[in-house]
Amino acid sequence: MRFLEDATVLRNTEIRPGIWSMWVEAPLITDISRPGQFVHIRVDNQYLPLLRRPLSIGRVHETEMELVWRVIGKGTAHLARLKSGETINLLGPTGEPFKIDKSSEMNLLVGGGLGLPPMVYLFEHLKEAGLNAKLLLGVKNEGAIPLADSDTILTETEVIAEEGGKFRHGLVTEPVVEYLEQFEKAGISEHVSIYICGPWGMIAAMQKVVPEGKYKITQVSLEQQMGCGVGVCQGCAVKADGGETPYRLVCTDGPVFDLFEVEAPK
Amino acid sequence: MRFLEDATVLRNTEIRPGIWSMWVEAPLITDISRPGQFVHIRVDNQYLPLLRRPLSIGRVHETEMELVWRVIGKGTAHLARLKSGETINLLGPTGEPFKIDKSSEMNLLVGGGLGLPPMVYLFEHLKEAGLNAKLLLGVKNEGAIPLADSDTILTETEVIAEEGGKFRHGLVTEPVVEYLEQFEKAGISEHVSIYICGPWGMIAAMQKVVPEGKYKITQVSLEQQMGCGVGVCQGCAVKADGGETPYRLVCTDGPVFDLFEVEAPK
Amino acid sequence: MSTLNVSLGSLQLSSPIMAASGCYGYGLEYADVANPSHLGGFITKSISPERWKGNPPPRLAETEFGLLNSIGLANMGVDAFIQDVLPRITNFDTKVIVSVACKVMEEYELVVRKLEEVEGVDGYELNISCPNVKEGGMAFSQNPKLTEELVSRVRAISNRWITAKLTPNTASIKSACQAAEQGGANALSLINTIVGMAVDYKSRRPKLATLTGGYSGPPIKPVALARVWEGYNAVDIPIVGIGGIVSWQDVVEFFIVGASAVQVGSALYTNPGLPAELNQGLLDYMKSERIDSLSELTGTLKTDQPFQVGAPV
Amino acid sequence: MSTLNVSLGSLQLSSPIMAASGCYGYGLEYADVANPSHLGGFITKSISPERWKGNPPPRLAETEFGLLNSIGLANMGVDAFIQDVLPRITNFDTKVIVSVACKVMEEYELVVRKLEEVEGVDGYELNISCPNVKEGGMAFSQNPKLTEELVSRVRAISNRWITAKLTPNTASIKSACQAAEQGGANALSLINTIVGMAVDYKSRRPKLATLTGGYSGPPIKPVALARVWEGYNAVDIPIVGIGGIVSWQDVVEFFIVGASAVQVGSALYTNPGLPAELNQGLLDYMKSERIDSLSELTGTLKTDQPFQVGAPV
Ligand SMILES: Cc1cc2nc3c(=O)[nH]c(=O)nc-3n(C[C@H](O)[C@H](O)[C@H](O)COP(=O)(O)OP(=O)(O)OC[C@H]3O[C@@H](n4cnc5c(N)ncnc54)[C@H](O)[C@@H]3O)c2cc1C
Ligand SMILES: Cc1cc2nc3c(=O)[nH]c(=O)nc-3n(C[C@H](O)[C@H](O)[C@H](O)COP(=O)(O)OP(=O)(O)OC[C@H]3O[C@@H](n4cnc5c(N)ncnc54)[C@H](O)[C@@H]3O)c2cc1C
Ligand SMILES: Cc1cc2nc3c(=O)[nH]c(=O)nc-3n(C[C@H](O)[C@H](O)[C@H](O)COP(=O)(O)O)c2cc1C
Ligand SMILES: Cc1cc2nc3c(=O)[nH]c(=O)nc-3n(C[C@H](O)[C@H](O)[C@H](O)COP(=O)(O)O)c2cc1C
Ligand code: FES
Ligand code: FES
Repeated sequence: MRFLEDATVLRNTEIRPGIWSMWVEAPLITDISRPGQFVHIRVDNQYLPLLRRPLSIGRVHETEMELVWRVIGKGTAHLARLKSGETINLLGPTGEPFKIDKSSEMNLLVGGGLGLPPMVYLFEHLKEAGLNAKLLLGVKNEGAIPLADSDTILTETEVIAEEGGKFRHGLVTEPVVEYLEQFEKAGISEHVSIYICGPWGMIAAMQKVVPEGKYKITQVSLEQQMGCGVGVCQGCAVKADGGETPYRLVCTDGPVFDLFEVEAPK
Repeated sequence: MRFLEDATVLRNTEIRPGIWSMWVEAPLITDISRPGQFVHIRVDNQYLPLLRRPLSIGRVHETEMELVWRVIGKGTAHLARLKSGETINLLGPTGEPFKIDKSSEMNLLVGGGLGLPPMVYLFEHLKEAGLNAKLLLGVKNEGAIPLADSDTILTETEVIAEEGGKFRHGLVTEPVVEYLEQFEKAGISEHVSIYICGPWGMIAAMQKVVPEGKYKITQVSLEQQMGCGVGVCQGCAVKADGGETPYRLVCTDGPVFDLFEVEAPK
Repeated sequence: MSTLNVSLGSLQLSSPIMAASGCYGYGLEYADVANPSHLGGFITKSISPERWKGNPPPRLAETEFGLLNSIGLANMGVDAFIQDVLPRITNFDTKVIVSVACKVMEEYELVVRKLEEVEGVDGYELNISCPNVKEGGMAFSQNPKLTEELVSRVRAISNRWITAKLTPNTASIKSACQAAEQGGANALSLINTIVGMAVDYKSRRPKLATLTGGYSGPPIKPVALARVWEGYNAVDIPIVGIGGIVSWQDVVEFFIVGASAVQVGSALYTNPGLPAELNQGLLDYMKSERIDSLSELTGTLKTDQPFQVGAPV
Repeated sequence: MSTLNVSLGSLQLSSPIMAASGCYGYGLEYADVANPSHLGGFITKSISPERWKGNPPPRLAETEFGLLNSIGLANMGVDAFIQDVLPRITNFDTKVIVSVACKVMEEYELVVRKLEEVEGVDGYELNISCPNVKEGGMAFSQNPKLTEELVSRVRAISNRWITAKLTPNTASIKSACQAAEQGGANALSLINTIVGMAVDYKSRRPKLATLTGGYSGPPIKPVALARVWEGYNAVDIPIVGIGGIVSWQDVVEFFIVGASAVQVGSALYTNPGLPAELNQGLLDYMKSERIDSLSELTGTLKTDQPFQVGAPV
């Protein structure tokens, strides 16, 4: 079930240089959306740019939904110009959500840069369901954190910054390895679920540090250039096992895949 | 001699529904411009629309120039969005100006709709030179007069409106015929110059009511889709006698042609 | 009373707007967000004898104003289509035209034979713009002889409505149009995508894994209009115009140069509600112009010029 | 030290940016608003044996994103060019390439013979994308045999630099490229305009008197890139890329797919200062990427894929 919904912009703020957070009112989509899904956004009514742009659904509060993005090109720049009260057409919720297992004793959520928003949605969702979760975020530096300083969730996020600063210095895989060791010691590894969203470099690193088959769920959310967003154009294929061909579609088979199914592009 | 000049918008006003008057500061171009010439305007820096748009030079006061246009499509709509202080790139002055003969005892200027602006420029120019001139304007109705109500020149303009209203009812050729009769009676016909700028319908009507060869100057200003504006692309051809082929270029041979050289498109 | 009904020879449509192959999937995907009944018909994703995996990613690249794709005809194959899809779309209030794309002629026959055995198919679009492996990757429709042979072989096994979809990547489309007509096509679909390419200047990588792909969207409309006009002047069968359509004005333009119906493609990704908008726009236009049937518009270009080959630069 | 110098075989340019034929007139028209020395060279408006009057108006139609033209090669003819123009442009600090367009082969020879007798011409661009009257309006370059014959006949009477300008309106440009190389061309100019058309839906009139015309501007860039890549893989002579260039990034893209220089066309009408902007942009880019000479970029597309014929839709 999907909707084409004209969402109303509630507020649109530049939370870090070049990073925007927009809350929209979208009752139809928020009503049925789940963490890991995305919306496919018509950024312009003149077909300029021609295509919609996919953004992960960030936090959802009742009928309101947050979208967080970095300005990259034409489409995301258009979005940054939207003002409160304007409407924007969303196609969604699209894609398969993260699998959630209520029996997981621990959920380890690992976001990289702009991969954080769906992790935040998942984190809040798990917390509401009374489940344990840790939220790790790897970024280059403070300016790349896709959360506002005033965001309460920032205090619950373990930020690891490549350039250090006031955060732990290094790569996000380092605390991941530490946590996995802890879980191992506590003998709960097979009751742990791991969720990842970030750039390919991070995904590849996670494929190395996370032993295959040991955890309950190991899922990763992927990005690919999209056309339709609903499985029509066959455009968003990625190399991934588990389908009837070597390729699977990010928009309908994904964006969430098993960490060990996917293969980084050359 | 032509310039590529970044002109500064001084004011930009909608003087009638859909008709705009913009004053720009363009010292280089105004310094050498003459009535009948035009500027070729870069309306957008993104090549959207791709081409420049030609507009006649309206009034010129020292370093300031007026452009008056009706919003037709993308290009003219872009121009209407310009705000004071913004700059706009002009290529000009382009085209051949009206021939002026100081010995003319009377100059009859006939504008049709948005053909008026160059006539106003010519009118002011002739007046400054101490020459006699009459300014006739044919329009559909009051809303189509390309002058503001507050424009002093409006009081000097004989407006003929197809739909009447508070103006003389009819077509602009009617007072033209009356004037030509007066000039005939006064025996000054051969010392009269006639200038025309308006739609093809009006030009064709003028070709019928004005006897060929009787007047000192009979000139008309034409429009044609333009590319370069400077004789490079050969795109703005119209059927007109007097050149080495049946075609002449509006941007460099014109926009001003002899009334009897030109042929209306089929 | 103005009506949107049009006829393409033996095929009657309740709207001149069809969905182009590859841009409406198998008909199910958009059904929850846009009612298929706004479409006169839709052309399925091109279907082949078996499941085709398609080209390696990336398969899409947006350009300044349009889209490049190198999907490689990824599709589920005719058997899965017949079993899993067809039963779920036959109740749709729109015509179902199955696009068929194969590598050799025998495969076209095979696919059509299988489809002949089932109900719910209103016609075929032979995608003969795709590379023909026997001819070193040249499209079938780049060779008039192959075009005629292919169409007539399919004609021999089906009485259903058949349209041939031709590539614009040729010097002149006239002979391919005439060959398809000769072979027994009921209509022509013009045009498929134009060969194009995009590179990322920073990484120096091609934006499509296959390097070149098919160019579609609003920037190809002028090319499509020229090809439809060329086709209209070459044959007597109706022409379905395709290429860059985003507005009802575009539709009217295609009719004026000779189309009897149109297909919307890439724009559907952005606006699945486009067919409904186009229908409304066309109806309003027809009323204001006192046009009863859109067929009155077909080929009404006001000119006494014949079609010219080549750009008279 | 980065330099903008490039060489196209025997022709040395101080900048890779040239002005395309038909978009810079005879070199004089833009000289007062933009210094010609920013150009490595310019190609004159195509010149024919006599003055040609060109096609009836309207000859230009702007489309949504590009331009259609049907100028019909209106030009002053070779004699007027030699007498009135050439003496006034020989002092320009840029190369002068004379574009030659004729209806039959003998005329190409005639025009080139006349130009061989005068100084100040740095080379020829044979516009063989224009309709060949003997062949019913097909472009010379749509026929490889004619292409080779034409180029070699001109080669026989001139030692000057020669480039052949080919039409993209063909299934594959490869054989025409190879034919021109075989005939003795020093370089290839790719591409000329694409056949296109526009109509006014209100009046139902064509926007060009000749109905179809040549499509140019930013929307044709993807098509041009594909053709340059195709040409680059087919021949060993340098390729001059043309089509839709408006930015230095576009220039870099053309180099990556195989160009050794480029021409800017329609964009000059809008921005006569473009060559200077492109030079500056390229120099900045070369510095930041530590590129000494643009020739290091030519054909550096990162791929192991061969060129594919046709759109792998
Ligand atoms: C399922 C999914 C969820 C996403 N969620 C987010 C998010 O929450 N926050 C965020 O900042 N970004 C997200 N992205 C990436 C985002 O879609 C791109 O950054 C955006 O499309 C860039 O568009 P543009 O016009 O600004 O850039 P341009 O460079 O102008 O884009 C050109 C083309 O490339 C495509 N493109 C560019 N980058 C990407 C990319 N990384 N993934 C897919 N297509 C791309 C664009 O859609 C467009 O068609 C997501 C992508 C996917 C597939
Ligand atoms: C020498 C000259 C002087 C002009 N002076 C004036 C003036 O003072 N005031 C005024 O209102 N208009 C004037 N025009 C007409 C004006 O240039 C057009 O109205 C304008 O270009 C329309 O552009 P658009 O983008 O708004 O319309 P669109 O419909 O989007 O234009 C599409 C294309 O058609 C061209 N075009 C459309 N109408 C005309 C036209 N009448 N003449 C030439 N090209 C056209 C545009 O330049 C563009 O390339 C003049 C035209 C010429 C040639
Ligand atoms: C992603 C994509 C996939 C396509 N797949 C097919 C296909 O399978 N078969 C086919 O005949 N045409 C296919 N096409 C071409 C379209 O049907 C249409 O001819 C083309 O896109 C031009 O129309 P447009 O400009 O409206 O998109 C595809 C186009 C796109 C963009
Ligand atoms: C108005 C116009 C006239 C042209 N005249 C010629 C010509 O005489 N000879 C020629 O070889 N190409 C001619 N061209 C084609 C250009 O040289 C160039 O190949 C084409 O415009 C593509 O480049 P662009 O997209 O940068 O404009 C002309 C193009 C335009 C727009
Ligand atoms: S985006 Fe079209 S199939 Fe995924
Ligand atoms: S506009 Fe280019 S020649 Fe007149």
